[in-house]
Amino acid sequence: MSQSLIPTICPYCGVGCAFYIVVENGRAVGLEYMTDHPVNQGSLCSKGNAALEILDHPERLTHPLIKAADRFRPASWEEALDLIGQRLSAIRHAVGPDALGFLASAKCTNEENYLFQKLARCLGSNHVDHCARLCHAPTVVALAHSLGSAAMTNPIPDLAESDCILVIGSNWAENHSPLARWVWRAKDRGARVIVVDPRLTPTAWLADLYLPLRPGTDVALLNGLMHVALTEGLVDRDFIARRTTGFDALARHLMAYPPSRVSEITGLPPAQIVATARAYASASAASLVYCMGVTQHTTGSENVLACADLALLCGQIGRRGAGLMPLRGQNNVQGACDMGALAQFYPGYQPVDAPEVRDFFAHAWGVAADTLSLSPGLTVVEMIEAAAAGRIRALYVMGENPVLSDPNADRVREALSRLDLLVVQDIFLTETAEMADVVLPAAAWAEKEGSTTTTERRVQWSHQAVEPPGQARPDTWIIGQIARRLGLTWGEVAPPSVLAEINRTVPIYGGLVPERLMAARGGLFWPCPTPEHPGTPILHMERFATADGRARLIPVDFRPPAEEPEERFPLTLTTGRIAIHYNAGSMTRRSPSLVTRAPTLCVELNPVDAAQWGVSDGEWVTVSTPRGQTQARARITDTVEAGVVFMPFHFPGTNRLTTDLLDPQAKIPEYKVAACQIAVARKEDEQ
Amino acid sequence: MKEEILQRSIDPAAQVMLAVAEKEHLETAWDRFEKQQPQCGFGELGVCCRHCNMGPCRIDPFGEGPARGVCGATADIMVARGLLRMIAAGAAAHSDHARDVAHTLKLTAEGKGGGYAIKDEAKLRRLAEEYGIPLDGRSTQEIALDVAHAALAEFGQQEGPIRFTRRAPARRVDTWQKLGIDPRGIDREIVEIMHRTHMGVDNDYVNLILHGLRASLADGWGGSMIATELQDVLFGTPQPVRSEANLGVLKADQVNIIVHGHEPILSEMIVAAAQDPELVALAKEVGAQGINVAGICCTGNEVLMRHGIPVAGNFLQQELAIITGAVEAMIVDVQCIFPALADLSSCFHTKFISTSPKAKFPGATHMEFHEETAYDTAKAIVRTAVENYPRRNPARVHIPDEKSECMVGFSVEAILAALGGSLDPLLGAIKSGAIQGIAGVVGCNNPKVQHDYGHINMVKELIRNNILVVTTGCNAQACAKAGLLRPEAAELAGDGLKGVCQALGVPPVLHMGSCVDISRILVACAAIANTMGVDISDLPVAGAAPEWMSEKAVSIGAYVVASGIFTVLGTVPPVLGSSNVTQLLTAGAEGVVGARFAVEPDPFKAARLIVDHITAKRAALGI
Amino acid sequence: MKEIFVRLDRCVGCHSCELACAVEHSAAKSLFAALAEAPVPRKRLYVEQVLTHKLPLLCRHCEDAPCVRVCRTGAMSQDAVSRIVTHDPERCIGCWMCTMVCPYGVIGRQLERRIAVKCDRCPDREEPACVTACPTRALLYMEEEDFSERMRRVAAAEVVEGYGRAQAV
Amino acid sequence: MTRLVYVQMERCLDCQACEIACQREHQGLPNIVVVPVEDRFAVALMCRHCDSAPCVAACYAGALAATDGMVAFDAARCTGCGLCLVACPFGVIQWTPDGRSVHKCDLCTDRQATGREPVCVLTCPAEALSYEEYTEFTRRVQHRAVASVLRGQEVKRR
Repeated sequence: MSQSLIPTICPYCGVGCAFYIVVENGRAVGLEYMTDHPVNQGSLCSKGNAALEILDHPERLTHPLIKAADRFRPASWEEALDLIGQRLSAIRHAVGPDALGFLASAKCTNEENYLFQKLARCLGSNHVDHCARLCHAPTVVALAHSLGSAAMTNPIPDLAESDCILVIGSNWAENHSPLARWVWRAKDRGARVIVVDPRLTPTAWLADLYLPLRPGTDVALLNGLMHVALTEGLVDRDFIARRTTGFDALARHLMAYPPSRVSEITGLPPAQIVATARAYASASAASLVYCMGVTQHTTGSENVLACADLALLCGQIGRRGAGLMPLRGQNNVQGACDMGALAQFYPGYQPVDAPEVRDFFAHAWGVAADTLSLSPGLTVVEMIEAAAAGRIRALYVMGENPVLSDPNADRVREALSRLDLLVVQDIFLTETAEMADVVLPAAAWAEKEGSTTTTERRVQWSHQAVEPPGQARPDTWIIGQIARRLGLTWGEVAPPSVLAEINRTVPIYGGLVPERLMAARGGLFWPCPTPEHPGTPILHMERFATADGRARLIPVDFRPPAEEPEERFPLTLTTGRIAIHYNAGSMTRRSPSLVTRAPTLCVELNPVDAAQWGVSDGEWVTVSTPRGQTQARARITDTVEAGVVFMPFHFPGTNRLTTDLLDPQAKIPEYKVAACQIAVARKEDEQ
Repeated sequence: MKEEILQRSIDPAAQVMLAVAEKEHLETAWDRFEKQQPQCGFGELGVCCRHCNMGPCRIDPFGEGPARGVCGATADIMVARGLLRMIAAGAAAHSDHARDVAHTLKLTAEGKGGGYAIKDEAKLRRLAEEYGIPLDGRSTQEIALDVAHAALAEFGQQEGPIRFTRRAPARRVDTWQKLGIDPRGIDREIVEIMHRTHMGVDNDYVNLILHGLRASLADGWGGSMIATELQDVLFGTPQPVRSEANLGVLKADQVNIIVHGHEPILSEMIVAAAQDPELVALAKEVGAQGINVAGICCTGNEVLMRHGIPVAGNFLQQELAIITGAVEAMIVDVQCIFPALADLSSCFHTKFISTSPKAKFPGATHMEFHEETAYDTAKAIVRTAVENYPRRNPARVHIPDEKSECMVGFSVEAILAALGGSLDPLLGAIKSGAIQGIAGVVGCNNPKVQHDYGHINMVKELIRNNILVVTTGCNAQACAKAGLLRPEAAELAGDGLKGVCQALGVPPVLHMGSCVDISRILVACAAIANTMGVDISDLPVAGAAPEWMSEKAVSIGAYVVASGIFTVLGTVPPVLGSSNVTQLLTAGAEGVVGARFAVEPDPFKAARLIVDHITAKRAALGI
Repeated sequence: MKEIFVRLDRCVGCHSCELACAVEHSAAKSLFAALAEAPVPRKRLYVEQVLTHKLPLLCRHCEDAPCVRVCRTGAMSQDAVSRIVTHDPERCIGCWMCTMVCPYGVIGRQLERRIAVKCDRCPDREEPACVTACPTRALLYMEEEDFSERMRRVAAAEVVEGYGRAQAV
Repeated sequence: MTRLVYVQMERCLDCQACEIACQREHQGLPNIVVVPVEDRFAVALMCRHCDSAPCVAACYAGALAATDGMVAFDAARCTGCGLCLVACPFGVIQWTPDGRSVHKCDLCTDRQATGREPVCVLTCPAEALSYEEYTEFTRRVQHRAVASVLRGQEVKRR
């Protein structure tokens, strides 16, 4: 019985932890830690430890399913693929390419996403988007505007070099756990950690200073911090002069945000605002870590701009230990964005509405230029709306679960039900797949190979360890088969050859050639334009990625959240993740060791609110918003302020409550703020 | 006055002066010793190494911390290397002293010695014979020159043997040769210690310790013995003479000059110059009744032994002498001189005069002394002292009354003479049991031990047990002050020893000289062993250093043990950090060189160890 | 109540306090004799160095001490009057909880067993052995008020000096 | 000297990775438990392998034995009496699901045989757990203490 250790990259979050799968007789029999990996150094969070539980899971999809009379029947690949080919062609010819929608996946590899968007675009549709829209679209929009490049500027281990770590709207202790070691190492050296979050999360446990701001008031706080830094002379005048434009306008603008006013808006004592500003601005190297607490707002783009302004104003960017660090969620959300699985971008963030870009890709893909659309496509939420309105007639979903992950879930269900064709390609029969006309069984991460890009722009190769179950197939194969049936002649679509094409069409990936990437333990950082280039761990060291090399300081004003508590919905609902589960939960809710630790949806509420609504701990309650209602178990805790309730979004239900109001620039919904009410559930409502 | 001040010494004169020092806030070695408390345990245990600049390295003696230095040196290596460097320094001190004596003999033979003469021609001839230098028809000068050259050659010599090592019994020499520790040249062995203890050379503690013994033998049977023998040639072989000891020898109405240090080359001339009529007249002129020279430390022993010049005290009394306020000049040469004397003498009118180009002291008046102009320089120094007399402040003069009579000067030759020219009476007394054995009690003072307490009590205990004590150095001066060097002290001895002493009219404690003169003890032991046809290690003899402090004492201890003599130390050498080295020195050595060290701070218990040892040796000899 | 204060700028890293501590906690209370004892006497304070700074770390006898709080067997206890935290080896089961919560890492172990050993402030001495042993007087054993007063005097002197300099300018 | 799993309690962020890793390594039975306290703190508890272990004293069947610096459990000898559960001061000896025997931390003995560390230590993202000698652990704590004291001192000097 020979065992082999196959290196792999964790399929969960964007940290990109590596480990080994112990393979015996073609089966994954165990997990071993990779202690020499530069980021996780062997460590894994709870989910990573349970990752193998989904490989041999009994609920895995093992053959294509076709729905007939509201029931699925197994089908052969030929039948399913032919059906999809025919239906897509028919809709395309009948209604036009704009009737086709494509949801790519941040869980899939770079090669898969590249092929997927290539399929959409070659069919003439730019309606290709994915869940990045729901997490870091504001980062993509705002940082591209401000810094010229929308990604985390420094590697995660750089945190250990910081003297001050300002965390805004990130609960990395639960969601990106391996950061903990790097933050602790900084703390061991004496760094100050400041955590800004309406909830006292485990991340806040290690904070030297914890700022429980009111949900949705981030811009006010950030402006206030800049105000203090500016008035106390803590800004980096030299950096501002050499590396930025727009200082004067920003400085004038900031005068409107003295700590006293910011205190009123945020509910934070002025002294905390001043202390935070001083600690961040005067540190010899400070990092600003943010996540969806910043982005998932109708003001998400403004929040991100304010973060960038603060970092620029204090010169805390472009050095070791000084970085702007948006933590990406999914294991390949960065890569899916890089690969152009975004409505407005071709691979490498090249705009779809630029004719020369269109021509380049038409040439590269061997299609006529006028096949490719010049108008930016619809984003995730917009596609759902378009489906509801009948403008999108067919939706091809690869590894996403919009029924759970998109806001206002009841409307999503309704919209999907109106489609002429819903194709879902996944590893489990998700809530979305259940609504599909055709379900295609995909290979899980360890059953295929390909590259993924971590939150820190680290591109890593993941090797195939085992064969997919039953007739499940790698996504590249499936996409290639569909493309063939739609008349596209792509030739071989194996991951290495797709990566080779990416090398040619995506400049920042130019040097990440397959042989090099497969051999590079710990991967390589993009931009990496040539095979000789060492990669770029830290961005913006000499110049920013803007045309003139300078960063833009852009003033932003505080706007209150779109939905504020009112009489009928007196509480503020905010959502997020917990340590045990991952996003829509299609994997973690099927992982026995995880789901037994957190089997049901909970709602956290403050004892004051619990008393007011007569809720006791562990009791089932109904949470409702203007959009819908759901049941959850009450968890009474003072880690949320009175007036705020928190729900994780891993279970069906939560996103029935959230609002689909969007940030106008980034089109991200405001998951983090909704007005709600709670009531003890009536017996008959209990689940 | 604080009781603890009195506890510093058992010497009443010292106690008086300590009281004065306390009253006048004058700092002494005891005060500084207190300020050093607690002393570094790593140093005490010998587990601190500064031999290279990767360090300093220390080993945690309790095993919790580091067990090795940066280079990997263990406690065994550190302790052995440290001990060897102490031996090197001690052997170097004695031998460099000897080199100067040989050089003086050479200058004298060449007629360049400014005032020196050959006082013991018979000894010169005996030495010349030993060196194989022809005597027939040659002048004293010619012979002296050859002897001087032969002696000087032994320092830089690369191949052995060192001549006087062959005075040892053949079995002893055989042992040394078998162990590979028969010394080859005096300087060579010292240099080799420095080499071997350099970082990364010899790291086998046994190999290191063996070489330490070799270097120490080059001292005891080389450097020290050459110094003793040639000093006898130049200044006369000591013969019994009576004198006085302790601070009471200073005179209130005379110019008091103290000679302090270790070499007789200077002090001989000072003694002569002090009798120069011109200077005596000058003394009278300045209002003094005369010029009084007294000694401290071994230079004091040298002039005491040869001229009966009184001794003002031992090592720890050097500061107390100045505090009497009655010392016009403290004249020093080399070794055991406190640099503190400069500051202290500046509190008085006392001139602190350094003389050796090798030993300068900040704050001292330096009047450099060279053999070629010895007498003239000595006169100038004495003149300085005399001229200083009027500056004495009589109100600050506190000369204790205490002084004791003593009979000193028991060179081997003198002892033989006292025995009627043969060792037989002594051997007879030993065989009969009247004298149980012989103990050489030597060494320094050390403020870790109550001043003279270790010396006096051990010696008294030994003679009470019928063990004849031979003494040198600071122990000899302690015994002198305590009256143990008087023939009448025989009363304190056991009946057997008392009888022998009374029959011969000698004290039970025989003063054999300065610390280089421990070589006389070696010669005596060798002679006894040869007479009895046994090895030195078979003899009922022992060594002791109850209050030792200097590196010279480490070298002495090493050569005494390497010569086969059981030795008891009264203060703990810095070796306990290595149980292996400790074990080797206190037990293992017995099987190698036939003798070992013991450490026992309590003089009574230490004396018991010696008595037991001697009893055992007697039993082994069947006597 | 007297406390052991550390003057942070004074430690030269000689480890004398450590040796003195081990010796004080030996049966013989003498360095030379202690070496041969079994169990080997253990020190209870630790000279550590970070960058160029050397510092003796010893039990601060914290009020509401974490080590006492976590001890499940009552081996670790704080005297109600003196506030000294002491450890009873008879009750110690060697679970190391105290070690893991001590903010200073100064709960040691007896080598032969997994039993904690810690500073007991030298109950047999007027002044703790480490304080006596320190050649640079980096360790001081005094009343808190006295130490503070001492610090105040230094601070006052600095203020006066600074004022003088300001006047000179 | 033997190594032991040390826990720096302030570092634990309640991610439960150690529980799941341990569970996977021990056929579904986790021997380490992360206990959250007041939603502000969490403590990873596992067998402390006590020197004078109460469980060993309580076990009349000889199933628990203190050897080589650890408390080893021999399931074959266990009678399932449960006295060790009662004796354990930390509640880290647990019933097996069938209630017939107990399970407890074995310091991943099988892994150690091939030179691999216990899984809880390897997996902990926050480096709250470490498997090391006593002196290594305290030395690190001491170094951090010195560093923090010196930082205070430097602030004072500034």
